[in-house]
Amino acid sequence: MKEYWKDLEAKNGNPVQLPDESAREDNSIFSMFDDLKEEGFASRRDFLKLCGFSFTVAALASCQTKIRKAVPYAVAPLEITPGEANYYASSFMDGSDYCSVVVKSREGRPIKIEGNPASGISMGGTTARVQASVLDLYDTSRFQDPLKNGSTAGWSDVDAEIKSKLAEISESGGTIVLLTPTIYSPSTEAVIAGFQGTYPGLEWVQYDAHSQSGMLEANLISFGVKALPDYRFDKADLLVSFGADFLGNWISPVEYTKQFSSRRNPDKEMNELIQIESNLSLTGSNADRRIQIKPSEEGAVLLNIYKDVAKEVEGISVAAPASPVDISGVSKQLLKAKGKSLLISASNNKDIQLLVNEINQLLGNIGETILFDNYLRTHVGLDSEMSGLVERMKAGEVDALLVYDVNPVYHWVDPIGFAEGMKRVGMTVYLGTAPDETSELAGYICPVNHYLESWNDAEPKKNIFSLMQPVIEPIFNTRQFQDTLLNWSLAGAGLLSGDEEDVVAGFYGFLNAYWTEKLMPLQAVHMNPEPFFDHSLREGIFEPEIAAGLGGDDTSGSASVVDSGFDPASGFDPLKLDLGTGSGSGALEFALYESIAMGSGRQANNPWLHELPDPVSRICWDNYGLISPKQAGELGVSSGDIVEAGSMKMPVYVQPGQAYGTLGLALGYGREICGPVGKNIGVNAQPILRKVNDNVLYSGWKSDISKTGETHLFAQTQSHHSMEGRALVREAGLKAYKEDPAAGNEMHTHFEEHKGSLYDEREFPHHHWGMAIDLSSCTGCANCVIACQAENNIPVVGKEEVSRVHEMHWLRIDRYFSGDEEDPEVVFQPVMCQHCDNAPCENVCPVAATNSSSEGLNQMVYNRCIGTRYCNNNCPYKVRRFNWFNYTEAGAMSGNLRDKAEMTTDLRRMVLNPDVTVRSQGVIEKCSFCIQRIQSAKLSAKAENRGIKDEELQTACSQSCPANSIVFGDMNDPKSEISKLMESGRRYNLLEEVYTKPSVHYLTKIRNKNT
Amino acid sequence: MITKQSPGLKLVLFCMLGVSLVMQGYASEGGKNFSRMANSNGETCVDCHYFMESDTINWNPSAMDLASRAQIYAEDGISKYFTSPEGDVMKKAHDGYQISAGDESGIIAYLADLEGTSPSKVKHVKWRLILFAGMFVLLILLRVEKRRIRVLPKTARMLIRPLIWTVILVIALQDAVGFNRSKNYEPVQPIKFSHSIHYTDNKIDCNYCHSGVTKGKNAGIPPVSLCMNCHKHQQEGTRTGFFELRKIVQAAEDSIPIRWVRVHNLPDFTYFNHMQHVTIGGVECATCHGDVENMHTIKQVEDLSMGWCIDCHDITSVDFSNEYYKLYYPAYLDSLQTGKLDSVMVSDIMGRECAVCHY
Amino acid sequence: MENSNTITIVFEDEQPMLQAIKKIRESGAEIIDVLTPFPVHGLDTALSMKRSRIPWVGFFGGLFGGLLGFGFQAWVFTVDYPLVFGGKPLLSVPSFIPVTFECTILFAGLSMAGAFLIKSKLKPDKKFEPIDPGITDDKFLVLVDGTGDTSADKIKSVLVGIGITEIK
Amino acid sequence: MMIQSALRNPLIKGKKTYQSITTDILDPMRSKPGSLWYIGIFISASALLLGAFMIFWTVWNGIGTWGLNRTVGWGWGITNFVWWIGIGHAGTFISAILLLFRQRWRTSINRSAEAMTIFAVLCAALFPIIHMGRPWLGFYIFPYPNTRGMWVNFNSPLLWDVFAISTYFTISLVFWYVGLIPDIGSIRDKIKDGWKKTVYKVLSLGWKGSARHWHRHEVLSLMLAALAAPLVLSVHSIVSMDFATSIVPGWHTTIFPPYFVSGAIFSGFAMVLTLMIVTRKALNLQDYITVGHVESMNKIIIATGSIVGLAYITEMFMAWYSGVEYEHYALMNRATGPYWWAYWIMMSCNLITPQLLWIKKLRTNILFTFCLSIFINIGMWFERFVIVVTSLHRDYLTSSWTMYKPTIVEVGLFIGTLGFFFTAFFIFIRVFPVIAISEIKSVMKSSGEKVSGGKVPGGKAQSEISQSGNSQSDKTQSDKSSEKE
Repeated sequence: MKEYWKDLEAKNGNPVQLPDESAREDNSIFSMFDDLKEEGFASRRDFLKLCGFSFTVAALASCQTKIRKAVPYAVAPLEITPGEANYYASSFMDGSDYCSVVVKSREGRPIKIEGNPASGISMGGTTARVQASVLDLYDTSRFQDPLKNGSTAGWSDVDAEIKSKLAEISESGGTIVLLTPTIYSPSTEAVIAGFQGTYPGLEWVQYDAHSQSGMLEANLISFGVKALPDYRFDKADLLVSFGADFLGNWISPVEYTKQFSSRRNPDKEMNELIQIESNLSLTGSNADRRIQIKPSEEGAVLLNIYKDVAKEVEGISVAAPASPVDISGVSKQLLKAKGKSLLISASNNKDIQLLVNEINQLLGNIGETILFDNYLRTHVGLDSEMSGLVERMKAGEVDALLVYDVNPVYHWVDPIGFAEGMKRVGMTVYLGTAPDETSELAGYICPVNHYLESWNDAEPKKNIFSLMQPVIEPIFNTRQFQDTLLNWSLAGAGLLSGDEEDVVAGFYGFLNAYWTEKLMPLQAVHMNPEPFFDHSLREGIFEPEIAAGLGGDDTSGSASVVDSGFDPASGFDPLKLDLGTGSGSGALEFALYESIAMGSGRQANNPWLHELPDPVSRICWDNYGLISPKQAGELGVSSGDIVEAGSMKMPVYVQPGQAYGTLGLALGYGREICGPVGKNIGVNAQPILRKVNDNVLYSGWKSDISKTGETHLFAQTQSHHSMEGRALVREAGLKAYKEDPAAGNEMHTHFEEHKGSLYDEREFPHHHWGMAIDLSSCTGCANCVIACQAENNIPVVGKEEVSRVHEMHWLRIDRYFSGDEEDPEVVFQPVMCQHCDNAPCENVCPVAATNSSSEGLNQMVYNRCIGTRYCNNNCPYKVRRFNWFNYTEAGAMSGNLRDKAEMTTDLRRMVLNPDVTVRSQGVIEKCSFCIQRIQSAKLSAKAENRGIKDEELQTACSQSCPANSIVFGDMNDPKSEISKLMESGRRYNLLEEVYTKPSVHYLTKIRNKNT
Repeated sequence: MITKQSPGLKLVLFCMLGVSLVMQGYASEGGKNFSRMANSNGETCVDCHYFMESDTINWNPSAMDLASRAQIYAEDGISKYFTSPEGDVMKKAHDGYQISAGDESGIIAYLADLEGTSPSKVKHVKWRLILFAGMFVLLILLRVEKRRIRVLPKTARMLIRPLIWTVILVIALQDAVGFNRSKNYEPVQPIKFSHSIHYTDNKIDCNYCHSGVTKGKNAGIPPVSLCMNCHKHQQEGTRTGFFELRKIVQAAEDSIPIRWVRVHNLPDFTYFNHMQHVTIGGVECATCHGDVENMHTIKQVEDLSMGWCIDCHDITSVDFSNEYYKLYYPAYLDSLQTGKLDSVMVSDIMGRECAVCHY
Repeated sequence: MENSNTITIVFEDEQPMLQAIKKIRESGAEIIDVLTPFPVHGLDTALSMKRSRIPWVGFFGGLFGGLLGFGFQAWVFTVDYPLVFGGKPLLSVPSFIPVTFECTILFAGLSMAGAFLIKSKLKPDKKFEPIDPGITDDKFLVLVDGTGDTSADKIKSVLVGIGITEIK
Repeated sequence: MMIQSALRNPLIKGKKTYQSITTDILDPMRSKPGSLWYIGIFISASALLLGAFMIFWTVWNGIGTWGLNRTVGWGWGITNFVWWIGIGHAGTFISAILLLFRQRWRTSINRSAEAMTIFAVLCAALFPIIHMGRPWLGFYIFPYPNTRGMWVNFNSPLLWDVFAISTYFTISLVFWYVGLIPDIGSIRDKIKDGWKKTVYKVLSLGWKGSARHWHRHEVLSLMLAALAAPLVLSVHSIVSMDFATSIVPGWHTTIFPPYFVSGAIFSGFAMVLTLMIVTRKALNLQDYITVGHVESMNKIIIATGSIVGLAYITEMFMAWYSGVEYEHYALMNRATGPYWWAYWIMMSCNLITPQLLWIKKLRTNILFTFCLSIFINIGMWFERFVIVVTSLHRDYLTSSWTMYKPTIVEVGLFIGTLGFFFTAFFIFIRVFPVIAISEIKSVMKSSGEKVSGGKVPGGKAQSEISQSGNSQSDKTQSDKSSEKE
C-alpha cells in the first residue's frame, strides 16, 4: 500500500472547521422571535399548534380522515395510462451543450432525463447538467408572459409592435442584429434564413458563452474549415491535453468520456493520458501523468514538443526556449504513437491552436484521431464578430437587437461595454426562458419554451441529426424561438419551397417539411415522410449512412479537408506566433475554468447543480480561488480566508495539485440577476477575462492576492482527503496488473482465504441483485449523483445545511489524494448503500425498519423509521442519510419547513418521481438500488410471462453513466454482465474485512503506468 | 322510486329546517312553501328534496342540489317542472303540485339562499363510546354499592369487576389497534353514481371503466368522455331522472373533470399495483373492494391495513404457470411438481418483504 | 380487627417487648398482632411465624416472565413475521437473552410486590385509624386476644418485671 | 458476614433515641424550607424550564437543531443518556448490592440514593425519546399488537435498552416505594390533618407496622435486592451493548459491559457524594451521614475508579494487540486526535485524581471529597463523550470523517435534565424522608453512639436469632461493638 497523506488541515493540526453555531442566524433559537415579527399571524398560529403538541392524544381522538379527491381526466389522452410512465426521445440543447436523451414522463409531466443509447454521439450517457435540466423546466423564476418594458403584455400586441418596428428599421435601411448562441439546428437555421429574408439587412451573430473562437480561427487557417474537428479519443493510444477538461466540460464531454473510458479497460489496449494544466481538473484527476504549468507557460511547453517532433519528423530544428517544466518523455511518447495520439489544448489563443494543429499534423493524427467528415457544429461563435457588434452598438449603429438564449451582459468579456451598447440600441428584444443580466436591459421580453416544451432538431456534428420533441405543453404563456421568428417572418420568405402552409402550421410543420425535403433523401429505408419522421422521432436520432461510412473510413474523406488547408511544411513559423506569456503583474496567474456543476452558469437557478459537490474540491454552493498548498504557506492563507485579487474579493481554497503560481477560479457563478436559488452564489469571475488578438482569454492574467482577514464558510462534503493507508480504493499500475490481475488487490485474496462466519451463509436462490463499479473507467464526473437525485426525490438542503454535514445525496463520489501534496494522485470512488448481505445497520434498528430482502437488498422502510440514527452510526460506509429537518413538507408536522432552494413549491414538486416516497422529517433514507425499477421490471416480466433481461434493468446511476463504469444486474444470472465482472481478479468489496458482504463490488483502479 | 321518510324523521327535518331558518334570520315564504306545498300523494318538496343525508341512498336531488341550479331557475322559472315535467321520474313525483307565481319566486329566492351549503349528515349514536363510558360508571356504582348498599354477594363483585375491566381493555385495545383506519368509509359523491346499476343491472364489466386495472398501477377512474359513450344515448336515469346525468353531460360539454371523493386511500408510502394483483395474481375485484356490484354508493369494506394485506398474502397461492416464477423459483416449482407442496403462497415469494410495497 | 376485646400492651423498647411476648405466649394467651416502628429482629421467631412464601411467588413469576419473553421473541421471529436482520438466522438465540432476562426480572419483581400488597391487604383506600400514633415512631404494641379468659390484669401479672409503658 | 473492625466508628453519631431519630429526619419536611432551599429550587426549576423549551424546540424543528451530522449520529444526547443511567446505578448498588452484602452503613444513604436512581433514570430516559427523528412515533419500539402485523427487532440493542430501562425503572420504583411505605406511615402519623395527611394516608397503603407485614416486607426487600443486583449489572451491560454490539471502531469491544458497570457505579457514587455532602449540611443530618459514610463511599470510588482505569488501559492494549487498523486508529485518535482534550479530561478526572483517595487524610476530608466527586462527574461525562463522539467522527471511510460540535439546544437540554434532577431532589427532600427511618432505627442499637456506649441487649439471644438466619440480620456485629468497649 502506498502512503497516503492526511488532508492539509489535519496535517497542520487544525481540524476541519465546523460552522460557528452562533454565527448562523436562522438556526438559532432567537430567530424564532424574528419570525414572529415578520409574519405575526402565521407564526402565532404555529405557536398555538405547538402548544397543542402536548395534547396529541386528545387531538388524535378527534382526528378525522382527510377527504381526498380523485379527479379523472375529462378526456383521457390515448397514450397515457395513469400510473405508468411514458418515454420520449428528445435532444438536450443548451447553448453548445448537446446530448441525445430519453425523457421519462408521468401523467404528462417530464420527471427524469435519461441518455439515449441509440445516439452515436452521447451513446446513452449524460452529464450532471443534462440530468438536472428537467428541474429547469419547473423553475419558478421563468418568464410567464411576454413583457414589454417590464410589464406583462399579450403575445399579439408584442408581436405586432415588434413586427412593425422591425419592418420600419428594415425599410429605412437600419441595422437589425440577431444574437444567438451557435445554432446547430438545421431547420432553425432555415427559419433564421427566412427571417433574414423578411428583413433584409438583418445580421445574425452567433456567440458562445465559452468561446472556442481561437480554435475555429486556427482550424480555418490550418485546415480550411471553420469548425471544431471530430476528435476520436477512442482511437488514440496517447492523449496529451493542455488544460482541456474533455471529461468534464470541454466541447462534448459525454462523447469524449464514452470514447476515453472505452480505452480504460486494462484487459484491452489501454490508452494513456498526459494532462498538462494549472487547475486540478476532472480530466487531470484521471490522468496517468499530470504536469503542472502556469497558463503562460503553455506556449513554451508546446514549442518544446514541436521542436522535438519537427526534428524527428521533418528534420528541421527550431530554436525553442527551454521548457519551464519537466516534460521529458512526452515528445518521445508522442512520436512513438504517431497517428495514434491526440494533442489538444483548451486555449482560446489562435496561435496556440495553430501550433497544436501543426504538431498533430506532424504526428499524422489528422485523419486518424482528428477527423473533419463529421466536424462539430456546436461551436461557431467568433469573438471578433462579437467584438465588432459591441463596438457598433456602442457607436449607436445598431437599431434593433434580438437576443436569443445568450447572456452577454454576464458572459461577454466586456459586460459593461455590452450593457452600455445595449442601452444605445433602439429596440432590444430578449428571447429566453428566465430573467438574467441581459434580459434586464431588454425592452421586450418574448419568453421561449424550455427544451422539454419545444420542437427542434439538431445537427451537432455534420450529418448526424437528432430531434427534440415537446413532452409537456408549455407551462407558461411562452412560445418557442422558432415559432416566434416564423410569426415575425413573412410567409415563404426565403424558406423551403412551397411552404406557406407550413409556416402557418408553426415550427412543427416547418420542421416536418424540412426533414421531408432535406433529410429524407439521405436515407433509403423510409420512402414516405410520415414513417421517416415518426421513426426518427421515436429513435430521437437520425444518423444516415454517409456519416457513419465516411467517419469509419480513415483516409479518403479527411484528406481532402487537410489538403484545402495550408501547407505545413512551408510558411509555418512557430516563432512568429504570439503564444502569450501572461500579462499584468503579480505573483499569481488566473486560470479560469468551468466547474462540473455549473458550467458556464446557464443553469444557475438549478438547486440540484448548486448542491452537487465539485468532484475535486468536494465543495458545493460556491466558487473559490484555488491556490496550491505551497503558495498558501507562503502567503499565510488557508482555506476559507477571503482574499483580494485586484478589484475582486474571493474566498480561497487550498487545492492540492494546483500549479504553483496560479489562481484557479470557476466561471458561471456570482449571478446577480437570476432566480432566487442561484442569485449571488459565489463570485463572478467574468470581469477577469481579457481579450487578446480578438479572442477571449480565460487564463494567464496576473494578479497579486492579499488577505482581507475575513473568512468564508464552505459547504464541503468531504473534509479528509487521505485514505490513511486503508485499502479503500485499491489500485495498481498497468505493468503490475499484466503480471498479476490481482495486483493491488492482494488483500482480497487474503480475505477470500481467511473469511468465515459463525452462522450459515445466507443463500439467495431467486434474484441476487448486485452492482459492480469499475474504478479504472470511472472519471468522477458526478452524472450519477444527479441522476440518483432526480430518480429518487432526494431533497436539496442548501448551503448552510451542507456545511453542517447534513447533505442528502444517496450516492456520493469519494475522492482521495495520495502521494505528494503538491502533485497528488487522485482516485474517485462512487459510494452508495452497499446492500450488505450481513448488514450491520439491520441488526441495530429497534423497530425493524430496515432488514434484508430475499433478493439481497437492504430494505429501508421510511414509514416505519423513527429516526434513532443507530443504523447510520453502525454503517461502516456512512451511506445512510437522515432528514434532519422538514426539507420536503412530507411529514406529520407543518410550519417547520426548511426549504432553502424552493424545492417544495408546487411547480418544483412536479419533478418528483411518484413511484418513490417523499421522505418526511426525522427518517433515515438511503440508496434502494432503485427498487422501483427492479419491481417494475419484475412486473413487466411477469406480465409478459418471461424472465428479466439483463439489459432492461438499470439503476438510475448505471443507466446514464458516460463511462459505463457502473454495472447493475442479477448476480444469479450467469449470463449477466455483473456475473462476468464478479469473476474479475480486480473485484473486491469495500471494507470486506468487516465481513458485511456487500452487493456492491469495486474493480481496482489500474493506471496506465509502468509500475 | 321516491323514498318515503318516516314521520319522525320528517319532524326532525322540519325542526331543523325551522331552526336553520331562524338562525339565518330568514323565514321567507318560499321556505315555508318548500316544506308545506304538497302533491297529490301529500308529499311536500322537502320530503324528496332532503336536507339530511340518509344511510341509504336517496336518489332525489337534495334541496342543496337544487340550490346549485338556482341561477338557472331564476332565469327559466320552475313552473315548467310541474306543468310539463321532463322524464318519467319527475313526472311521477311532481304530479299534482300547484304552484303560483308568487310561490315560485319565493322558492327560487329560498333556494338561492341555500346555494353553497351541503346536506348535513345523520349523526349516529356512538354505542361503542357509550358502552366504554358506561363501564366506568358501572365501576363507580359497584364501589358505591360495596361501601354503602352491600346487596351483592362478595363472589358476584369478584366476578363483575374483572369482567368490566376486560370489556374496557378489549374496547380500548381494539380501538387503539384500529385507530385511524377508515373501514366503512362511505362519503357522499358529487354524482349519485351506482355501481350496482351499472354492473349488476346493465352488465358493464369493471374493466370497461377501470381499464387501468390490467395495465398498471392505478385502476383509474374513467374520464367523462368514457361515460358519454353510453350516456350520449341514455340521458335519463331510472331512479334519478335527468338530474344526476345532466351533471355528466354538462361536464362532458365543458370538458371539466368530475371531482369524485376518493374512497380507497392508501398512504403515499405504500406502493400498490393493480396489474400485479389482477392480471398476474388473478385476484377478484371483490376480494378487496367488497360487494361493489350491490353498492349504490361505494364503501370501503376492508380496513386496507398492512395486516390485512399480509394476511391475504399468507393464504393466497401463486399461479406457477407463469414463466417468471418457473425461472426464478425452481425449488418451489420442483416441490409443486413432485407434490411436496400443494401450493406456494404469496408470502413465500416475497409477499411479506418490506420493499415490495414500501420504497 | 381491633375490637373491644383486644388488650393492647405498649412498650418503648423492643427488648422488653420480646421478653413479654415470650411470657404471654407461655401463658397461653393468643397474640393477635405486634406493631413495631421498625422490623424487630427475633420477633418472627418469638411469634413462631412461618417463613413467607414471597420468594416462591417471585420464582414462578420470573419463570413465567422469562418463558413469556423468550417464547414471544421466538414466535415473532420464526412464526408470526420472520425477517432477516444482518444475515442472522431467524432464531438467533443470543439476541434474545437480554429481553428474556429483563422479562424475568420484571415479572418476578412485580409479582412479589403484588403478592406482598395483596397478602398484607395493603391498598391505597385502606381505612386506617391508628391505635396509637407512636407505632410508627417509638412505640411497640402487642395486641392480645382478650376474648377468652385472658384479661388485662392477667397479662399484667404475667408481665411483672418487664418495662411496660401502658396496658389497655 | 462482614466482620466489623474494632476500630470502626459508630454509624450514627450523637445520643439518639427512636423518637429523636423520627424527629430529626422528619423535621426538614415539617418546618418551612429555608432560603437556601428556595434559591436552589429556583435555579434548578429555571434550568428545567430551559430544558422544556429545548425539548419543544427540538421536536418542533427536528434533530437538525442539534450539532449531529451525517457521520456523528449520536452526540451529547446519548452521552447524557449513558451518564444519567450510570448515575442512577449507584442508588441501586447501594440499596441492593450493599444490602445483600450486609453493609449496614448503607442505611443512611440508601433512600436518597434510590430516589436519585429514579430521577436519574427519568433524565436518562428522556434522551432516547428526544433524540428520535420522529418521537411522536416512538411507540413503535414497543411490541404491541397492531394492524400492521409488525413487531419490533429483538436483535437491536436499542430494543434491549427499552426493556432494560423500563424494567430497571419499574423495579427501582417498586423497591424504593416498598421501602418508603413504613416511613410514609411515620409521616402520616406525625403531621396534622389536612390534604397532606390524606395524601400520605393513601400512599402509606394503611401501613401499621404489623409483625407479619414487617416479616414480608423484609423478605420482599431482600428478594427485590436479589433481583435488583443482577438487574443493575444487566442494565448498564445492555447500555454498553448499544456500543459493544456495533461495528464502529472504538465501540466494538467485549470489555464494555464490566467497564460500563464499574464506570456507572463509579460515577454514581460520585453523584451520591455530591448530593449527600450538600444534603447532610443543608438538612443538618451530620449525625446520620458521617465521615465514615463518606470514607466508605470513597473506598468504593477508588475500587471502581481503578477498574475503570484498567479498562481504559486494556482498551488501548487490545487495540494494539488485535492488529485491527481501524481499532488502532480509533484509540490513537482519542488520545491524539482533534478531541484529545476530552480524552485527557477523562483520563485525569477518572484515573489519576481518584488515586489521591489512597491517602486517608484526603478521603476523610469532606471538602476534598466534594470537589473530587464533581471532578468524577465531569470525567465520567467526558468518558461517554469520548466513547460516543470520538469513535464516530472518524470511523472506517476517511471520506466521511467530520467533526461534531454541540449546539445551544443540546447544551440547554443537558442543563434541563440537571434542572429536572435537582428540582425533583429538592422536592423529594421536602416530601419524603431522605433517610430510611425504620432502617436507621433498626441499626441504631448496634451502631448508634448512645447504644454502643450504653445498654446493650443480651448478646446471646441475638446470636441465636442471627444463626437461625431467617431474616436480614446483621446483629452479630453487636457482639463486636460490645467487644469494643
